[in-house]
Amino acid sequence: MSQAVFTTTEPVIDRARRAGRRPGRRTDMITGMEALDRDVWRMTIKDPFAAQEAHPGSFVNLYPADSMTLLPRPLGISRVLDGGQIEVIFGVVGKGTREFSELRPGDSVDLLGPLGKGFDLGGAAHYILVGGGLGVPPLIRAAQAIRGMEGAQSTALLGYRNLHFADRIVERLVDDLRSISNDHGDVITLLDGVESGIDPSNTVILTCGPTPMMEAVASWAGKRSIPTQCCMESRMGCGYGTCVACVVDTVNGRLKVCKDGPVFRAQDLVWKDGGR
Amino acid sequence: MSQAVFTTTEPVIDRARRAGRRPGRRTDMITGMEALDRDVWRMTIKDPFAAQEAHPGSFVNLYPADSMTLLPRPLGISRVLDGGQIEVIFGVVGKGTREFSELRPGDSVDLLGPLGKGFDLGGAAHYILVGGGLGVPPLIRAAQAIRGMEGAQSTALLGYRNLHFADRIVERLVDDLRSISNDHGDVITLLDGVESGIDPSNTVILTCGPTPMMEAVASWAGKRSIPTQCCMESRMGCGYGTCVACVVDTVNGRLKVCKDGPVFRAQDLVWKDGGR
Amino acid sequence: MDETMEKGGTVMDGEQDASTNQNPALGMDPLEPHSWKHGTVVAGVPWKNPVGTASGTFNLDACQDYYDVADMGAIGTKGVSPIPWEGNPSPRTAETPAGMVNSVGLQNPGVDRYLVDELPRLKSLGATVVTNVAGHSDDDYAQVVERLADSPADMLEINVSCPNVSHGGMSVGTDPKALNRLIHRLRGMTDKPMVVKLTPNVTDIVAVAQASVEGGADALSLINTLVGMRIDITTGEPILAQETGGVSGPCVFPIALGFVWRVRKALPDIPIIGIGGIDSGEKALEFLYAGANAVEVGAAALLDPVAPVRVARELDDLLDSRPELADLLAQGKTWK
Amino acid sequence: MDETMEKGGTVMDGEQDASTNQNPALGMDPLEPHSWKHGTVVAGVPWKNPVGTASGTFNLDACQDYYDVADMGAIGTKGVSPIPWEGNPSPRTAETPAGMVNSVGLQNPGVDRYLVDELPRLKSLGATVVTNVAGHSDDDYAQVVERLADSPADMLEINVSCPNVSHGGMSVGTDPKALNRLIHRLRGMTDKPMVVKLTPNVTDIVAVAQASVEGGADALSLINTLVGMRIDITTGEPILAQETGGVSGPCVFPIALGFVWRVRKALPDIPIIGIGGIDSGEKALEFLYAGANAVEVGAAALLDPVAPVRVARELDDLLDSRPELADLLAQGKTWK
Ligand SMILES: Cc1cc2nc3c(=O)[nH]c(=O)nc-3n(C[C@H](O)[C@H](O)[C@H](O)COP(=O)(O)OP(=O)(O)OC[C@H]3O[C@@H](n4cnc5c(N)ncnc54)[C@H](O)[C@@H]3O)c2cc1C
Ligand SMILES: Cc1cc2nc3c(=O)[nH]c(=O)nc-3n(C[C@H](O)[C@H](O)[C@H](O)COP(=O)(O)OP(=O)(O)OC[C@H]3O[C@@H](n4cnc5c(N)ncnc54)[C@H](O)[C@@H]3O)c2cc1C
Ligand SMILES: Cc1cc2nc3c(=O)[nH]c(=O)nc-3n(C[C@H](O)[C@H](O)[C@H](O)COP(=O)(O)O)c2cc1C
Ligand SMILES: Cc1cc2nc3c(=O)[nH]c(=O)nc-3n(C[C@H](O)[C@H](O)[C@H](O)COP(=O)(O)O)c2cc1C
Ligand code: FES
Ligand code: FES
Repeated sequence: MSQAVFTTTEPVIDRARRAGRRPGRRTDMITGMEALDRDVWRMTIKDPFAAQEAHPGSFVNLYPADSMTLLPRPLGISRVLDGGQIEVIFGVVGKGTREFSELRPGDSVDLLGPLGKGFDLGGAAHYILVGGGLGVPPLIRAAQAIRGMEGAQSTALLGYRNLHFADRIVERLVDDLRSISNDHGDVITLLDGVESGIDPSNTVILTCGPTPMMEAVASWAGKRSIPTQCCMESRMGCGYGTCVACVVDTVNGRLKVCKDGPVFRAQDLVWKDGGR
Repeated sequence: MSQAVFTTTEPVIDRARRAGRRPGRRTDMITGMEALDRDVWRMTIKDPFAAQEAHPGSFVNLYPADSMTLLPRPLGISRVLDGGQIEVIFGVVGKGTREFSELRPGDSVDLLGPLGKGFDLGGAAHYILVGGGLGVPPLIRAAQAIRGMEGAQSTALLGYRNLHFADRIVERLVDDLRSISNDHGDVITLLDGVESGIDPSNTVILTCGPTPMMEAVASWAGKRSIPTQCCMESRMGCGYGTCVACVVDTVNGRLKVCKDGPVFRAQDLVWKDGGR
Repeated sequence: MDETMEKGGTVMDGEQDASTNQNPALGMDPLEPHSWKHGTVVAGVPWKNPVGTASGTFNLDACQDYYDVADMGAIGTKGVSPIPWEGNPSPRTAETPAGMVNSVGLQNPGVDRYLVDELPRLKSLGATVVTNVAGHSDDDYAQVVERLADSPADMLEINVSCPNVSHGGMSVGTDPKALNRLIHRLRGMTDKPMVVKLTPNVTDIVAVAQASVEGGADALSLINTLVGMRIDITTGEPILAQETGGVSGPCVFPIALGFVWRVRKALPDIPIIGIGGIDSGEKALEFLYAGANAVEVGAAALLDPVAPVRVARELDDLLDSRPELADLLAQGKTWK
Repeated sequence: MDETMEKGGTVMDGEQDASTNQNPALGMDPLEPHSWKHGTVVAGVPWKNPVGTASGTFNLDACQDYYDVADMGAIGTKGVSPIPWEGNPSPRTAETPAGMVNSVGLQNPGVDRYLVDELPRLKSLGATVVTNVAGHSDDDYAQVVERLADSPADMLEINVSCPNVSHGGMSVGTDPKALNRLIHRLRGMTDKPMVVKLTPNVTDIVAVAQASVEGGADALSLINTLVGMRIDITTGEPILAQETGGVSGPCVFPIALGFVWRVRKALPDIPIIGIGGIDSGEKALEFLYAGANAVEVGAAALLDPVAPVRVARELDDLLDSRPELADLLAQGKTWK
């Protein structure tokens, strides 16, 4: 189970489409690897299907090669690049991400996706992207999409532990970028800083980061009646909706992060239990 | 557990020796790979310790990299080569050997050894090496050793299923080589063919191959009072004597193939139960 | 000496164990149309191949994106309870060496929704359906079976083995007397073939198997998950909110196989569905040689959506060279 | 928000799980002399570190080639019986996903040889010795314990959990009443700290744990192996001559951890040695957080002779940053 049956991307994608299906797990080629920070990596992968189908907020499952670690590692798609490539940005937190960090261009990695229901980008509005640390990647894809929307405006407010590893990528995609490190404050500091320039009736907040951060953002936005969408995280068994392992508590019951989400409207979330 | 803690050969060997110990499992470099037949491979590995300590009949444990397959794959050392290298010759029979067959020079493989108590090469005599298929490799190392013994003579009698994959290597190491394929006969046919030239009082048979073959050889030799040593095979848990998984039945009780053997005197073996 | 001339024992079949598949030229394509060559019969119900999906690892909306559900021998669906259950809090899963542990706790929308949303769709897609029945009490099970008695479900699977619910679930499945009573009661309520799904968390599997059969079970399925857990060493706390959960995946394979083997030895005639760690046609085949009539694929489907179809295809090809076994299965019989 | 600013959860310790060790610069060298920083106490017996060798996976002649046995917290030795036992026929082992199954069947030269050949040598090398006691009957156990009562063994471990012997072994370990009677009898025969080694092949581990403690056990060790098997698909026959055997290795880790957790919850004070699938300091640490006083390394030692010392070193370093846990262990207490 450590490697998919299919070792080239195109055939499985083609065959799946011919059969009227989505392609299952497949083995893709890594086209780029770059360290953005100590233990934060940017990886690009050739997968035309994922590149074509990725919405802002979509993620892919990557699978470690070793059989001791079989479960999927969900990673947000941070950008879609030319030539059928997707980009992910990940931190090394455990065995799987450590293994990924040791891969190099030309190596292969197993992938499933794109997965999940992404951000709902209704139309022209002022989008405020509020990200924390490794929650930034899905917001980059959102920035990429918003940039192509006529009349839309974007502000990115990013909080980091140390190095501002994503700023270089984000700054080219948004109208305004402000970022902050832990020792200087957090994203609420940044929100307070831009509040005066915001028209709540025309603003949408998209946020992704640690659950307590998103809860604070949702509470800040709630008080100001700014609609907010949260990109949630949960331990997953499958990532494609079959096992019900990844639920968050919502006002509509326990919903799957991987298929009903990962993006949920802030007002639908019940923070207490989902926050673990 | 799929990869050893030590990834270079020399340091672990040095450190072990400094501590007065044998080196444990280590990661070695593959220096050569060659297909000898469909699904029979010759691999050379750099491991100065194994090269120095290998006796005729010694084997090494090789370990597949994937964690689904943790157990050692015992393989006889077929030759010791210059530059601290050992050679193994193996057939692809399952997952582990398939994985090994896909390795290439420059790749690494985990190894423990050399292991086992080898052939007892007393001195000048006429050694008849009777091998069957993938039982030939340990006999090659024996031929290598006998070749350096003054006054010793060697005859190799090899039975193969199809291609005579080891002849090219063996012919340079023995005085006489005869080999046969299944459809023309077996090693007993070959033994009958050389019988007239044998002086039982000065002859030693060394045999390695499928158990039924070795039993037939032992019986042939027993009738002629020719001392015979058999290199046995058994499923192993550890390969270094700690688990008692690998026993054969002998007149002295159940003994470990990996540490008391793999070579046993034919007259000590109890064939019925050991033959499975 | 012909057959044994080459040292080395077991020679591999052309098929690969998926767990270390290194062979890009496998040729097997789960997305191409395929005519099944080797069927099986479980308690009188024909399966077009001996491979089903294991309960709780198949969700129609999720899986139909990836393969045709009519391609499976059977579709085992998630446990359904009399009313909707919300299951356990998150986190509900953690990784284990070559496996996983889950504490989903039978979250499901209830039997009524199942009868409207899922079952008719599955039947219209051509699936053979094994409906998994969950409960906190005998009455719960009875209510669900009653609702399913006239449904188009092909078989009912009574889940008395879930380690993730506090009442019912595993506690019934570990007590032969209680189990016998429950199955006997359910037996009176339906003519549908009834499979009892057993837990491995018992001292004496044969006793619970026998109690089920004597209670009126038409078949047995085993194993459900083994109790287990993981701890986060940065906090010292269990990873699962529920602390312990059920272990499944390749790691449980030899254990599951041993359970099927022991039940088959004790009960030569009862149909058995073998479950646990199956991720390849080869592993499925081991279960058939252990005496199963069919198998189900669970955790492997979580790691690759098409795994159940792939296993079925691989097995179909492996059975080509094993006509004695294939013939027995086709007749509803088992190996030895 | 400081602590949670970075997404991604658990941050790894410097240590690596051996199972996917990719870090050549690990730095830990099991062959270099080392002063142990964190000891433990099990039933009054001090161990210089919390890691021992698991019974049946340590053989002095084999292991002393590779490491200094005095480096281990304790050396658990192979089960000894009143007279020599020849064990089961070959094959005795088969591979399983991330594990193995064995049917050695307690082959051993008997307690008399053990007292002459192995124990004195181990003691003279400076090892803390846990002597594993095997039997086919209560009388067998009693005979061995009697012979060991005046020996230099530091602890006795009563193996009532071997699945590979037909009488005694696991059958005693699954029956709380019989177990209680046996332990009570043995208790009267020796003052040595007595550990009872439990089998996971039971419905209710707490019942057998409690029976042992009430019988007079000073400590519990768990788990022994889980019943399992493999089948050769080229023949349709079990690989093991004995058909079934005992599964161990990384695959059983979450299951073993769950057993220790449940016993610790039920019995807050009994010393526990956690065993099952430990192949790294991290996995050892999970057992300590689950409530074990110490752990033992089994199958991992088969795959690398120095694994037990490596695990001990890794754990010793991991405990540096966990003084609360280390202090409890040093006092003979456990987490929570
Ligand atoms: C929808 C989604 C999108 C994500 N996007 C990103 C991203 O763009 N960049 C990034 O760096 N991280 C992202 N994460 C978190 C990322 O999935 C984990 O950091 C990663 O799985 C850890 O794997 P590991 O093997 O290194 O850790 P281990 O601790 O060894 O993993 C063990 C198991 O726990 C799971 N796990 C551990 N931590 C987490 C976590 N925080 N969330 C979910 N599962 C976890 C793993 O998937 C695996 O199954 C995302 C998570 C989700 C759910
Ligand atoms: C002392 C000794 C020396 C050997 N020397 C050679 C040699 O020089 N060349 C060679 O080709 N083969 C040799 N063998 C056999 C070789 O070890 C097996 O072919 C190999 O282990 C099969 O591994 P696999 O992963 O391909 O098969 P799998 O069937 O996937 O292996 C599964 C498990 O069974 C074990 N196993 C399977 N077949 C055998 C077997 N025949 N003997 C022992 N264990 C087995 C494996 O080691 C592994 O633990 C030797 C065996 C022994 C005991
Ligand atoms: C996420 C998950 C959910 C499950 N839910 C159910 C269930 O609802 N009913 C049931 O009988 N078994 C359930 N099981 C058990 C599986 O059907 C199967 O018996 C077990 O996982 C062993 O098979 P595997 O190793 O192939 O996963 C579930 C297993 C998993 C992994
Ligand atoms: C080859 C082998 C032999 C064993 N022999 C014994 C034994 O003699 N006595 C005993 O109590 N346990 C014995 N065990 C069980 C181990 O001590 C241990 O409880 C079990 O293997 C689980 O630990 P592990 O996963 O680390 O191997 C044996 C295990 C193996 C693998
Ligand atoms: S992870 Fe399986 S349903 Fe979401
Ligand atoms: S294989 Fe372990 S003692 Fe021989």
